[in-house]
Amino acid sequence: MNKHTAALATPHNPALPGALRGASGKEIMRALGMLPVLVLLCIGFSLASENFFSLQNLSIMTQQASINIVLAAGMTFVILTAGIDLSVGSILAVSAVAAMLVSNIPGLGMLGIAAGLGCGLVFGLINGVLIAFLKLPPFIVTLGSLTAVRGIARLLGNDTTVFNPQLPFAFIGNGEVLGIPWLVIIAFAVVALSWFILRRTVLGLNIYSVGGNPEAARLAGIKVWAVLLFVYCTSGLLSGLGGVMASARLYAANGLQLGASYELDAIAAVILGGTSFVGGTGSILGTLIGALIIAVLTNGLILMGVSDIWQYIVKGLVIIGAVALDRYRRKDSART
Amino acid sequence: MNKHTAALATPHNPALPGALRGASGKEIMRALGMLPVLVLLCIGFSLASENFFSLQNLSIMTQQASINIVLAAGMTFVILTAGIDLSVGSILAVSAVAAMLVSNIPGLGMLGIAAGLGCGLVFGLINGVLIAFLKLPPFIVTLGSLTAVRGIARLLGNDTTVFNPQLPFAFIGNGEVLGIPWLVIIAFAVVALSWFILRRTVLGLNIYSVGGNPEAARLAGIKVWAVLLFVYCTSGLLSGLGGVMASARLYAANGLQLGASYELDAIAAVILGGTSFVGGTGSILGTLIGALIIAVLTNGLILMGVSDIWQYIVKGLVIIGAVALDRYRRKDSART
Amino acid sequence: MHDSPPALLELRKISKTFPGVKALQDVQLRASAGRVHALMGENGAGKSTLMKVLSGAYMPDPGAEILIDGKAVHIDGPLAAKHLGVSVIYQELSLAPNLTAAENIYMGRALRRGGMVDRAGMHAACEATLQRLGADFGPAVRVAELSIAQRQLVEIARAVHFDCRILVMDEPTTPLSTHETDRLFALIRRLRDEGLAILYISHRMDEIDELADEVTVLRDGSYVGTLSRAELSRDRLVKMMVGRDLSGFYRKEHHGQHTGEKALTVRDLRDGRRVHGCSFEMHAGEVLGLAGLVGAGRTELARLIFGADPRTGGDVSLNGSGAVLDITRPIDAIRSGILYLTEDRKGQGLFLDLSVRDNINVMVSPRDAKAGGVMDGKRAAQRARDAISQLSIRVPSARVNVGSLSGGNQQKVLLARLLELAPKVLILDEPTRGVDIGAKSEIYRLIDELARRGVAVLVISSELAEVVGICDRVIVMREGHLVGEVGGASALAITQENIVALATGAAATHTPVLH
Amino acid sequence: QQKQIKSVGITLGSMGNPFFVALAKGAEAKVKQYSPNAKVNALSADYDLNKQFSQIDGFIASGADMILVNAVDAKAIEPALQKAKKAGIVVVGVDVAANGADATVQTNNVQAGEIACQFIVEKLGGKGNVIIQNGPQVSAVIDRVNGCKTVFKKNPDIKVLSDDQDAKGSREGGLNVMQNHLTRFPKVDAVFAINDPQAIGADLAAKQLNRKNIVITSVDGAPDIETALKSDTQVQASASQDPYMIAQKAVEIGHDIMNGKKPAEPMTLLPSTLITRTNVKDYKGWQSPR
Ligand SMILES: Nc1ncnc2c1ncn2[C@@H]1O[C@H](COP(=O)(O)OP(=O)(O)OP(=O)(O)O)[C@@H](O)[C@H]1O
Ligand SMILES: Nc1ncnc2c1ncn2[C@@H]1O[C@H](COP(=O)(O)OP(=O)(O)OP(=O)(O)O)[C@@H](O)[C@H]1O
Ligand SMILES: O[C@@H]1[C@H](O)[C@H](O)OC[C@H]1O
Ligand SMILES: [Mg+2]
Ligand SMILES: [Mg+2]
Repeated sequence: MNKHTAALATPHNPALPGALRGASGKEIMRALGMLPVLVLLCIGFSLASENFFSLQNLSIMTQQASINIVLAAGMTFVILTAGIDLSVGSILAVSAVAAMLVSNIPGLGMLGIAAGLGCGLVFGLINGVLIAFLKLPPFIVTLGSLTAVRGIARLLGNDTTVFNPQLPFAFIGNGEVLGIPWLVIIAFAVVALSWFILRRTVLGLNIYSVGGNPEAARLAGIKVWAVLLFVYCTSGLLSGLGGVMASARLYAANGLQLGASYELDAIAAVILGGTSFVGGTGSILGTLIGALIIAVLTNGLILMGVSDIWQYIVKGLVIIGAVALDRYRRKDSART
Repeated sequence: MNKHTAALATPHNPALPGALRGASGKEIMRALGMLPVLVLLCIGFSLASENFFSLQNLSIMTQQASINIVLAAGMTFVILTAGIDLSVGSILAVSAVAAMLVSNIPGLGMLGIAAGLGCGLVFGLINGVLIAFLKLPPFIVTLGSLTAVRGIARLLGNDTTVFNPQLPFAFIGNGEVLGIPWLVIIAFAVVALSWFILRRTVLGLNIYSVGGNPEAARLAGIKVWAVLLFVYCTSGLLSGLGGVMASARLYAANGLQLGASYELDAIAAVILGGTSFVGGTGSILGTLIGALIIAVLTNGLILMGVSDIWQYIVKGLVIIGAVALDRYRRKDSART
Repeated sequence: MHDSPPALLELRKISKTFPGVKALQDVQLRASAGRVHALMGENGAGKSTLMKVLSGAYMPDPGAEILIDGKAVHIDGPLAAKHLGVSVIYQELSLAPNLTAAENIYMGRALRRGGMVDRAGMHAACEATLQRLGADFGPAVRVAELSIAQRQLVEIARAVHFDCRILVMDEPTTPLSTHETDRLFALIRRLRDEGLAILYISHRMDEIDELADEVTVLRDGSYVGTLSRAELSRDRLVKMMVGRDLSGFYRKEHHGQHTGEKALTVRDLRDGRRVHGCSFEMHAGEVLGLAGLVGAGRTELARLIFGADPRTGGDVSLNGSGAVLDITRPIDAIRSGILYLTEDRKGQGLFLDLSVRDNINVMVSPRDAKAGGVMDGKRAAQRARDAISQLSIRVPSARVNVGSLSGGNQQKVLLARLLELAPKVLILDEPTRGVDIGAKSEIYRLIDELARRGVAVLVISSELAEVVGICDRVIVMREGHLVGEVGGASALAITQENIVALATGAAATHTPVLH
Repeated sequence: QQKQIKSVGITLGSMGNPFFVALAKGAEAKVKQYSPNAKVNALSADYDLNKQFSQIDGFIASGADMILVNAVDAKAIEPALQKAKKAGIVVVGVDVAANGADATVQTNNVQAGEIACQFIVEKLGGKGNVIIQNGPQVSAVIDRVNGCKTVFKKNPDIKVLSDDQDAKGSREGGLNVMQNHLTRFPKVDAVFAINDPQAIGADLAAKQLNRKNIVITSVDGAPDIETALKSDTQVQASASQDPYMIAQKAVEIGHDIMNGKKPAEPMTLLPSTLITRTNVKDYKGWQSPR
């Protein structure tokens, strides 16, 4: 019975390199699925503009991508459990304001970082509690906090721009280590850590289990509520980190504007990267590639001097084109 | 067998009025589920401000709600099939610009309405084709068009505000019939028509079927692609109508600003109204109530002179509170 | 119950109330080590609910007593049950399709090394268990890529991989064919002999005959009684479950009445993957069986005929007129009068959130519609009422959601939907899967009735007794090929042995049915 | 040998506002006058500081030699401008102040606010309920509101009902905020809107609610306010600006700085005149050729 099925299942194939074990074949396929698009975009832009591959531009581009990468990493956790977090932009704003306010306290300036992170964590926790314990739908909960937290951010900042030209942690937004901007280092560290949690720890396995079949996970004794709490806290914490990064970059934070509609870019990165809204499938590497595609696109178009208007149009079309390409490509390789 | 079940199942209760036939019991429960919240809000605000129940205020409130009701009606169709349409705001903008441009052609001014509607339909059709035939994920497709269509709207309007002080169809935005604003009449007509389609036609049944179980729908001989095409076209068309309404209200249209982030309010209305993201369950009446809750909340808070900031905070909390209440209330009545 | 050994497990005064439904009322049960204790009852009797109370998935109403080894225990969650040695294979498969077999087996208790998941360790450990169960796949395969039968094995592996003293199996054979069922039974006997207490739920009488040491019967959420093996008789069981006698279980009254008029001819149908050139024909008024092991490709063949999957070759014609039908989508088949009942009623058949009325009417509604596609509400209600009374569907009203019905009644709703269209050819894929004995007998009556009205009925079933009991002729599939025929004009009589021989390839008769 | 302009980046509050469109056009025309092959890239920051930072980063990367910035936040923009200057780019603020810019060209916004509100005081005879319809908190808007407030303060019988609602600088925002104000306040005699789109929105709201005799004034002198001043609306006056001129001046000063000629004053203030229903026919407007 079904011998052919068994034979076809790639993960069982001994020919696969050892490095790929653990991650299933299909998933890697998906994660790397968008890589060609990214490469294509890079080639295209470097032909169109000699500046594209300049060190300076690469550094600017990755810096600009970094905040979205961090938010999208958190979003990956959430979407893997079939949830969504619309509040990341607002949490980013409130955390940035908190970080700025604390940074202005003489002598305690560096605590601004902790304030930003803590603030993000708290709001993530609130989302998590509402979703995990009160079992409210994630979309509504985080839509509610998108709105409410935005108000809190303005309230906290007294509805003006809070700034600090002598920001003690300005290095995060502007400094470099061996020529690599701190923002980029942080973003990649977040990706690496997320990858580790998702692929190497029991918690990660539980996240995939809950996303794949929450009822089965519950019956297997997994504390589904704990997993949900964790993912929303993570998303909140990383939004807080995003807030610290944004404020460090700007030396300022504004509760009204900062982070507005960032959730869309973060979600787009996750979905472009092949993580499914249904939950249970996807990977953080895919998200990284998704976020880079968005960043390259934005940067490249500006670099080419494409007008704002055409940037919108091209960006929209490329997003659609990328998934279409991916769908087409996958059609003639694997089933589903 | 199951005698106890039979005795308890509400829909069998002969006391239910005949008017509710056709809709299943659970659905009505859900649709009306938020009605108490709406009533509560109204009572609260009328106690807090004597102006709340003035005719003038009711007219303002419903006018302000009207565009969101129209968009949310389209969104209901889409979400019933387990899809999503993020592009409604952008389509609204491009349609408004188109309507304005055509309205400026001497002698052909009234054709502006047709231009707006047609424009909306075309972009809805494009979304629909990508989703129904290329089988791309609705979130990404409409995220792409959210972006691209926004660019097209700006392009079309030459990136400025197109205006027409002598707008031939200005009555839509400003006129009244027997004291009822046209905007409100249109919104209610859209709701009534949507209700009829969803509850009384074969197409409506097919929409629920595709949303509930797409594979079963296909095997039952339903043209799933046609249903998907229809819902995205409807959403596009209604966004176009929204564009006509918005431009008639403003005597002007601006491709960049108009309709920005309207999708969130529309989605919130649908979800507050009890339609599920999973597809297949929900109702247009629920959506109407959801949209009214949002409108009452916004209007009431302004009326009470609550500051902008606190409006955000309260609005967010009420949205969460409403679903929490609903969840709690339903817990001890029916099984999920 | 006099000769039963001391109880390993005792349940007393178990009640469970869901909002609006009293699913269990003061139920009791005693199971012993080294015994198979069967649990029977009609759809919705409360069997699964009782087992979910035992497994910690549901909390019983206050007052319940659970004793293991005579000691009162408190089961407040799935984990607590596991620690007490209770393992459950649920009726609805509960696996995460995105994970590997090993990850599923270890779900909730993953092996760790140095704080990290030890995937290699889990795979190695599962390899042995899977082999012991005779699985033909490895631990690293993603469950999404396994067939239903293979997934079932993963579930079983999950239950037996860890120390367990009480093993609950809720309708485990539903997705299995005879061959696999036999293997499962061998396994169950082995586990029993190793000293496990096995609680076994099934609607199939022959399985109970074969396995059970004692049987507890539930009806409408209440305890009816327990029979020991010695007291077991089919009639007695049926009476306990249904509360009345069932006579004339299998029906073949239509038999021999068909005119020989050809209804459907299938020629060299293939999909390039799992169906390799199948040809056969059916006659009006004939009940034709399609047998084979799970994975033989029966469902795939049916879906090809119906246009649900793309074909790479072959054709289908109606009425023997020779005119080839152009079927590329289900709607084409439906228009020609060929209808298909899916084997996966929840996944591919029903709209669980829609009412019984809508589910019954969804396919005829375009035909009934008034101008402009407006539904004919009166007619729809009438159709639903008629179907409910003709098929004895037990529902409080046509307006309740199908999702709230028991399995057997759901199956009848699905059948009713197809019958509204007055089919010429009806393909029924596992029509009685998970259906209780009363409902089964009604479905058989219905098939018989259809055949008498001249419908050509193709029955795909893994329950051989059923195939033998109701079919005029049976064709058998193996690994994508039609390998033989029993009954009808064939030399072989319709017996379970003959069918199994063909299905497993034990018989060397590679006689193609038609070319 | 003069240094040639090769590439200019412009980042503006919102392209939704005709004011900025005129400003962009003026800049482009002037740049082309200096060097016809220069690239001009005008972007909308949508009043989002982070977006504006990214746009400036982008200009730096693409090798711009001049940036015109309409700062979303006068003070907070500084680090970004420092970065640009470090890259050797000349930065000129337009329409609003910008810390760190080499020079700024803007309307005298305090004065604009003053004359628009003085007009209200005169129309009302020094007595009545007024609303200040606020906008995005950029320096130009803050200045106007301050100018307006000083005038109202001098008249004790003028009662300011509200001054803290952000109508987002747009027609739609003006309409919504005005509708809300009119619902809340049964008697409103005048409205000062911080720019023309908001004023037109406010007028539409009054019309939709059938409220008469409200004096509406604003700042800009945009083409649509000209129409409004000539037709049956409640808009009575607008303090003019000249975006085209602002941009031309800014490019000119930027070009001078590139060539080592610093302006005497870093801040260039262009005066504003009040356009009313009586003098509108003589107003040259933004679109007249120059
Ligand atoms: N989660 C639930 N909420 C409400 N009612 C439920 C729930 N689960 C089961 N029921 C009801 O409890 C009764 C018993 O159901 P159960 O699933 O235990 O039946 P069963 O004997 O296993 O039937 P089958 O043979 O069809 O599997 C049924 O009436 C069912 O509708
Ligand atoms: N390529 C495949 N890989 C994995 N599983 C598959 C594949 N194709 C089909 N299956 C699944 O394997 C199961 C058995 O296959 P199939 O349906 O062909 O057998 P069958 O003879 O109809 O058996 P039954 O009807 O008893 O399940 C089906 O549930 C089907 O969904
Ligand atoms: O000066 C600008 C102008 O008035 C515009 O209309 O709004 C924004 C202001 O910065
Ligand atoms: Mg059961
Ligand atoms: Mg099958």
